[in-house]
Amino acid sequence: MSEEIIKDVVIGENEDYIINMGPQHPSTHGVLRFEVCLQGETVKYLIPHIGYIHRGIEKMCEAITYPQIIHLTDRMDYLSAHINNEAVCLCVENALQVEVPERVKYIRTILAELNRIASHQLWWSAFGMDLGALTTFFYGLRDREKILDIFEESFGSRLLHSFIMPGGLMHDVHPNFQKRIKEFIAYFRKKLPEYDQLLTGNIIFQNRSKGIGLMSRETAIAYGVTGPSGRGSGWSCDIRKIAPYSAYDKVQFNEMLETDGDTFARYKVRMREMWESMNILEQLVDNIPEGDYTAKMKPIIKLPVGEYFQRVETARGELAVYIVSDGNKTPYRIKFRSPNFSNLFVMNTITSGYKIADLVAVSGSLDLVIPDIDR
Amino acid sequence: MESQSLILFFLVALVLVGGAIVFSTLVAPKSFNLVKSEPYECGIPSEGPAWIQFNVGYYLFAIIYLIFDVETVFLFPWAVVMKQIGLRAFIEIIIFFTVLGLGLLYAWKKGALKWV
Amino acid sequence: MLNREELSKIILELVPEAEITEGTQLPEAIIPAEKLVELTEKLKSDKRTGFNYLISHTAVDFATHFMAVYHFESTEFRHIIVLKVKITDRGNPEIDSLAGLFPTCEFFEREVFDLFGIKYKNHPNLKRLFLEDDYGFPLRKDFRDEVNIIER
Amino acid sequence: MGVKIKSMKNEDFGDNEALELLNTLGDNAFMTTIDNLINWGRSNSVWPLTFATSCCGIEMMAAGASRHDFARFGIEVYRASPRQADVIVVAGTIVKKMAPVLKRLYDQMPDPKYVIAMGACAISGGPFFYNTYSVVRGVDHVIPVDVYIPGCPPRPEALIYGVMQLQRKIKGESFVKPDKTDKLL
Repeated sequence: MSEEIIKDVVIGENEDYIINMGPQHPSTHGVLRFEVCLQGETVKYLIPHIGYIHRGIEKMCEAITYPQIIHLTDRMDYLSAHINNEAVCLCVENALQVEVPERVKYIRTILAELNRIASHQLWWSAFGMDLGALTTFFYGLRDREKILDIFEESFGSRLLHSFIMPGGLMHDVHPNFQKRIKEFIAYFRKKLPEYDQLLTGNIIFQNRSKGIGLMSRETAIAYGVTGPSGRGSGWSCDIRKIAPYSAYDKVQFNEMLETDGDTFARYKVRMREMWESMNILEQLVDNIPEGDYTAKMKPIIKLPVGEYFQRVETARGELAVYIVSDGNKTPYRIKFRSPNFSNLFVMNTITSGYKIADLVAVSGSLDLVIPDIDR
Repeated sequence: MESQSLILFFLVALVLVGGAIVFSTLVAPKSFNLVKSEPYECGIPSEGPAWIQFNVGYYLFAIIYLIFDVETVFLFPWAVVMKQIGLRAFIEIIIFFTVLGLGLLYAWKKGALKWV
Repeated sequence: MLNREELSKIILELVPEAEITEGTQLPEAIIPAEKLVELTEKLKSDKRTGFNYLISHTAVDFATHFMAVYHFESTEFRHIIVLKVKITDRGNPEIDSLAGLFPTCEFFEREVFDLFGIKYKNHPNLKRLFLEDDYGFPLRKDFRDEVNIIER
Repeated sequence: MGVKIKSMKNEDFGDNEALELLNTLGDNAFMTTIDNLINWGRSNSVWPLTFATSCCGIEMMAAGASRHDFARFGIEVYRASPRQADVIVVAGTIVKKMAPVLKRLYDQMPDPKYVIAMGACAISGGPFFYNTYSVVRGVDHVIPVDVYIPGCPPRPEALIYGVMQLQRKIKGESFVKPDKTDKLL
């Protein structure tokens, strides 16, 4: 009789020991639950559970008009709020064949790049904190506040702006918008090398991120891991290069690619992307053409019957908006191909076999934003 | 004379620590609910027993650490009296260290220090 | 980079009964359900097309039938194609799973199963992603839930 | 003798009825010096739980970072486990699947515990009020809330003001005679 009792109390060699890195966990950056099966400290397999922040945005969008959708899309991936709004607006404008003034294209591209830098700054602060370096949190967010000041001055809000409207912008930017950006670039060019001294050169950080979470180019393509995470494995998937939209065709910039596909490669891609975004900003900020800030749009926007597809490069990857319209003012069906949804599910293949501490480093390097996964 | 200061030292420690604990149990509000006593696992009720057969490597690490911890404890009394005894104590400790050093080398060669 | 006509010609060559729709942004083809896996396999392995990246898979509920929509892109030639499959059986919608060819499709399909109720044959583990099991399928047009949904 | 927080006198605070009632009860002579000592200690070291579901979490991080530093008000550190946290700042939308988890976290926190509902989503479902099937419209359906902070997302200063209001509420509580000001729910 005693064997049975002992048997089901002690987990034997073959049974699995499953722990929960559950919804409320500092390293999951939101409400994402990893069911991790462990053998000692090495991860045997990992099952991500999502749905803890599924608000049904696609169902909501079927009942509201296009300008109203903008207020929902920037609450999906709130760290690239402008780029999400720009995706929906471009899709609507292409459907209506509306030609947006040059000024709007320049300002949209500038806002997208500023948003990318702000998102990478926050990723860098959180990634340092994941690996135990608390100072990165204060350095990164201190510089991010400079960008939020620019946003606040022009749009009144720091994080979610709903500023880019179908047809153009909600209103014109603040007069000293360009001056603030030039000040920021001058300031941040001095501060970014500090980031490298603080974390990139640190031997502990390098040992904890080199050779961990290896993802080959084929796995990246098979799992659809786009953005800096995909480019860390050598897959050139930058939509700004493949299908340039807004003012990206008027700007010279090169795509950051790394080939060895581990956590450190993804880290380097994002660090160099911050430098590249500043180059783009410098090329744009001086020659924003004059003109009005929006095209002539009817008050009620009705897309002609049909299907429309628009791809955009957010800070985390490729966001594609697929609108099926049946002619009235609300979309019949709208689907957001969110970058984090595909980036998340590669976790199992690239973390099994590594230690549980590396799991935290890999999930930090994939830079996941959970409401973008669940929508 | 020394023993009084030692007793005083323990008394003060007892009062401070005991006082804090007693005071907080007296004053703090208490609420009991079903879930409070269950283990906290990120908000999800944990399933499956936690008694697992750990890898033996962890046990070895702990034991080796214990040996060298005790070794440093022996150093303290030696350091106090080393001045009076002079050279003989020094040779004494060298022998002590070499014996333990050999033990460490043996453990290292056998791979007990390789992290699982 | 093949243009629209060449892509349509290749698809018609592989699946004669495919139906090419004109006048859309991207080259499109509506193909019968049983030819889906075979066509995607050929498109992926064919040197001329090389569609090895599945951008996204979703479904649309046109009141009478479902339409499963696949967007493919080739990472070499950068051309995009949209494959659509009509599912007329609303009672028990069923379609082949592409999880074997494209691992990312396994999770797109679980999401479509969760929100539309379309089942996938030989899918590795077809479970709901977001909602609990006894809940309805919210993205269907005939979905009503007076308790939770407050209409505007 | 107003309840002063960080040189902001009692009158500067926008009062509402609950705190008005608290002031009348909290102010009179019966507040023993022990209560004042306890509440001085507790109100100046309120430790929040790292619990952020969506966009408000980013503003909470910004409040904790170097510019709007939370630590000036005693919110020194975000505790990862509810066992060591005093307050849950519910920053973001609570969905039906997340509600039992939140309830469990709240139950596993040691007493005395508080809840700040940060942002429109936590107060009433916010932008996700109409046409959603899975959002809990307001976190007070799940756990009792002490301070509501409107905004979508509220600015870090608004969050700090909300925490100051919570500190005033903590200062008014009495432990030696607990029946006098039980939870003002």
